[in-house]
Amino acid sequence: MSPIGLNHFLGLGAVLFCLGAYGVLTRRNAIAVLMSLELMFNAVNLNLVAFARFLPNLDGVVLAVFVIAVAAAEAAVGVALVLSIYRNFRHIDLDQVDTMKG
Amino acid sequence: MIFDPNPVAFWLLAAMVTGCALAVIRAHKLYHAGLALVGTLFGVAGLYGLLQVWFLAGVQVLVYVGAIVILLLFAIMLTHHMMTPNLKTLSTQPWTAAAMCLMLLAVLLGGILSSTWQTAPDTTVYPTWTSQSGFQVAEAIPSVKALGFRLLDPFTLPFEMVSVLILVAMIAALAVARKPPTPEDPAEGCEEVVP
Amino acid sequence: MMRQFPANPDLTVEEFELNMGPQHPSTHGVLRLVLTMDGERVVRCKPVVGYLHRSIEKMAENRTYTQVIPVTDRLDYCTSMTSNYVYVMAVEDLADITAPPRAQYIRVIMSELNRIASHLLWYGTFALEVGATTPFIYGFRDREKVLDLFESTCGARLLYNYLRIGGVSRDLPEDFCERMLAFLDEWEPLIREYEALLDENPIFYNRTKKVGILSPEAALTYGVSGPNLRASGMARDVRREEPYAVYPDLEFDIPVRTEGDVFARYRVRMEELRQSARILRQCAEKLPKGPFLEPQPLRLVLPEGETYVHLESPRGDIGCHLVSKGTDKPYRCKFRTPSFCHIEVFEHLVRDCLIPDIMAICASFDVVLPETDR
Amino acid sequence: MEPIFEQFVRDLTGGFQIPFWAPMLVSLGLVLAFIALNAMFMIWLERKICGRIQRRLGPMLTGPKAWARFSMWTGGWFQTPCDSVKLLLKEDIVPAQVDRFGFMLAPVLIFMAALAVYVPLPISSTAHGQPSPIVVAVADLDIGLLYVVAITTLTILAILTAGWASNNKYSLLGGMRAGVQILSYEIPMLFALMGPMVLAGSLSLGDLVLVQHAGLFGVPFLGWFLVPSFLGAVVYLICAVAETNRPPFDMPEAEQELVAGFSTEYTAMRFAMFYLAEFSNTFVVCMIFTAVFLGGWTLPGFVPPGSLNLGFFHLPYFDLLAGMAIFFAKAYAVVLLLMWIRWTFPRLRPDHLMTFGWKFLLPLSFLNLLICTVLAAVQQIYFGGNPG
Amino acid sequence: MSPDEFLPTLKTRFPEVEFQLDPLNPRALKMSASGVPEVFAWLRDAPEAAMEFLEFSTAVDHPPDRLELVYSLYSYTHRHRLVLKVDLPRHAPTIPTLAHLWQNADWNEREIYDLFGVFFSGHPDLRRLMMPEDWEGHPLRKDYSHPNLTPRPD
Repeated sequence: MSPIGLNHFLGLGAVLFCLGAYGVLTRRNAIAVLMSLELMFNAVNLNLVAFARFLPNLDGVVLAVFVIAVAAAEAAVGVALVLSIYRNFRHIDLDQVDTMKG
Repeated sequence: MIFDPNPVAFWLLAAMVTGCALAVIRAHKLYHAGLALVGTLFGVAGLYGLLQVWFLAGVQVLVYVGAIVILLLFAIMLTHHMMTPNLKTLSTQPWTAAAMCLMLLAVLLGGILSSTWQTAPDTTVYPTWTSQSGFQVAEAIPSVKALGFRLLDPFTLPFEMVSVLILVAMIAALAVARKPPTPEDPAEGCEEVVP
Repeated sequence: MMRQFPANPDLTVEEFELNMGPQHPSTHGVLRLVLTMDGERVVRCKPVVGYLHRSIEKMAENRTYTQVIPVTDRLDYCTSMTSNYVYVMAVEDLADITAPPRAQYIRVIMSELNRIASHLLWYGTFALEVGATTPFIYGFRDREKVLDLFESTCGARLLYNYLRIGGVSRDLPEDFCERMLAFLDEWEPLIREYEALLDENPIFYNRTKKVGILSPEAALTYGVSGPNLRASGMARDVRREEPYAVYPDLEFDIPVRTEGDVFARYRVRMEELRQSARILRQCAEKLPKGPFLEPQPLRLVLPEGETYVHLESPRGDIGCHLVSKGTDKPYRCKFRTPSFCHIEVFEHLVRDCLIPDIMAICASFDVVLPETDR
Repeated sequence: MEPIFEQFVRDLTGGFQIPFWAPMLVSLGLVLAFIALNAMFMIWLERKICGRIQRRLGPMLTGPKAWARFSMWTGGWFQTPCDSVKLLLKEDIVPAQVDRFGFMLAPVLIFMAALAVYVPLPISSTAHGQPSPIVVAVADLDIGLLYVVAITTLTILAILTAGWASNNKYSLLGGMRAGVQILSYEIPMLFALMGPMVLAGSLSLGDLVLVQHAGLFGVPFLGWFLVPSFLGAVVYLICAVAETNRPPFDMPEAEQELVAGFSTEYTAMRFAMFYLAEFSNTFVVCMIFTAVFLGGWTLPGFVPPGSLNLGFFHLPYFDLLAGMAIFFAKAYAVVLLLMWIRWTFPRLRPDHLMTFGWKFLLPLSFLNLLICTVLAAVQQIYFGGNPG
Repeated sequence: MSPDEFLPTLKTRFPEVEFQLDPLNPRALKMSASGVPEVFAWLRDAPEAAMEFLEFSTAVDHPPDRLELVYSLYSYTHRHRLVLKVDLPRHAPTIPTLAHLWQNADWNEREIYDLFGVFFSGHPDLRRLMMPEDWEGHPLRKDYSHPNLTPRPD
């Protein structure tokens, strides 16, 4: 098998990112959308780490740590929003959450 | 080189990542999507491991699997009646979305393939096994210590900002998810029985 | 494949229904609680009983007065002696029979020993409900010794069928008092040990203090009696209110706590153990010689009339309403059982509690299901 | 593992070059065997200790009768093997309306987590034929402690999945209780472990032990992190009990409340996996406590010789064996402590548990981290470098 | 206070209700059904009665036409007991509930409804208590028969 280079990682990242984007676009359930978002975060992180290792520069890893921290914050607020939506609408179907009233 | 396990590992992990990611976006039961997400995250953690960034792999598992996914699973449990089958989670325009995503993928892959990178030699990235010297660790493993110094030296401000961000997110999550106070206060202890 | 259950329209977003029992490790037999939960918090609780209904009252109408005694054993298997006693007392009241003094003392000894056995059983299971395993073994170990005493007296360890109309079925064994006193000497210091396991433990303290508070007013309107009533600050005890048998000759205190919470109910029972030991020692001292049974005809015919007698069982105020039409069988035999009233209280007490509190509260009332369902 | 293993094989066979995958397979087999045997022994011990505390004998009948006559500690040796055989031979029931995928995945996940967590645990060291001491572990990872904590999260996932997939309200409640409990106690636990991390300046468990052996401020008796990081040790121990769902923190499977919590619907082999994982995890936290706070396989001021020569008998690898003996003695001392706690305490209430964790343990672990940081700074300034 | 002491008080207070002493039970008073629940409310609240404790309530079946309800009240304050007995027609026994006076009456009345078929008007939750919900008949009635119920041989 041929050795694995930077492009392999970047390609995998691209695929993962597009899968995530597809999920965000097609899923109607709020939690499923959040999950797809996490996929996109991971794709980005994968690229960052691959760059950090192949173009020897540790900053990519540091950035990835920051991304994970931000993802955690995003997930917390996202889940809180989902719960709040569920409490008010009794479902979490994003297509039907179209009023501006809480 | 007698046998190089690195490509095998990469392709296996890549298959795991994409397969699980597909399951995440197509699964009918949300909980299964959550479990598939765990698979993806472990796959990505494995890739970090392959790149010898073990610290990040650990953080990935700790934060993503241990906190974020658990949080999402909790949300699933709280918002769905147990075992609701055949969740309607797909929107009405999957083909448009698929076309858009494929186009995006084409653009990205095109960009990746057309670029040339000044990459370091593979021996600095992966561990190797050779017939002459057996197991060789990667030449430049980013140590936890180096990463720590990096966080504290040029990235001090972002580091602190992230901690503020997390604090704000925590408070915001609490404020949003809290139950609105009900008009009648829950009774404390014994309430008087009026016969 | 999978059935979708229609959602209960009465429930709000967060609520769901949980069926606790009739098969559940901690509902002591077959109590069923239909709980409406909001997460771990109980919104509503509906106790459902009747899974152990054996129609004891109907059976009693079909038997002669003597034949009913073994049936009363099955009223409350933890304290068969007192169930025997209350029925025998009702018959004696109606037939105007007085048991000889020795029988009276033996009956009191048996009731108090049975109170100890029952409270020890309660101590073990109650501790188990709050998650402590060791007290369970302690309680059961010492209960065995009481059961040994019963076995030497009447041959049975659980369902004694010992009391008879006009006395008891057989005299105490020769060395009974010595063995009983030896047991008391050995066992009384152990009460301290039971308390040490739970009282001084902050976890236990947190779980029982201010949990399941029953106010005296609520206790009365629900017909709560016995240690549970005394834990709510009312020093009511049938042995004091309407003394029966030889209780007027005996010295004992009525332990009372004012808090009315789970901890108070626990403390009252622990104190009652000591008081029972005190009563037993006095009985051993005063036990008169003489006949133990005033023999009655096998087919006893009671004059027409009706009566209600009650006494203090370990669980509370147990009573028997007996109606006779001048035949050899009871016309109606109604048992007023304490657990029947205590279970009804759950509905009121368990509201707004957490699941673990349900266990602590239910266990603290010491309900016995056969007594409830009869 | 690899260097010692290679060394060992070379010693035995006279220079045989082992393939690269051999150490992994061997360590996998060793860890599996260890988990099974150790859990069996621990279950037997638990029942004996429980019996002792409750003034009874515990299992006495299965096993050689002659031994049982001698004392309570020699009876009932075959009890747990018999129990395991029973569990394995029982009918494996998958209830009709469960989610099959999740139901089958959960025990595998929890067992995988229990297995994987052994990787960085160091049990001894040896200098046999090596220039400097080599730590005996499956792999003394650079991120040992982080790895251990990260793997623990798989346990939450498994329990949550078991609770959800069982399609039973008691299971679901048990699973959610477990999730909340482990998640909340992971935070003070991590902070409690950070004290020793700061003191040692490393995440590797092997390094932590070596640093403790060297001592703090040059005083070997101060070396065990139990001393400078006492608060951390207490917090860690409490959190560890909570993480392994042992009484008094066994709310997720509280029999009197939730029947058996997340494992209500499980039988036979799958139940055995939960059970085995629970005991394995208990021992793992004791091992971590030993390595992080009790100086691992070392004793202050004691360095075992590399080999023991008794004249008639030459024992190579003596330092390795002595280290292991010391390590397991310490770990079992902690196990006994946990058992003592288990059989004397009532169970906490979930809300008390949360309050205790967030309002008491977490500030305490912060304080511990502060103390350790100050001590580490003093060490750095006045004694130069990290201890060790 | 004993029943014969209660009798004049009750008679003057509730002239429209019939009271009489029970020859069979010295602690009991017989009264007509029209006095439920007012008499009970008075007995509970009046300071001289203060019957805060409903010990039990039950029924006795007297075929062919009479069904007797028995209420046993006790006062911890005065340490006296009063048993009140109410006769009902056996074919259609209906009586107002006491569940609003004593919580205890709730289940007692459900049990009587279950086993004797007495209908308590105004009861909050009148369901069978002991027997299964779909049970037919009222087992404690004297003429109740069931295939599994055989008379005990003498």
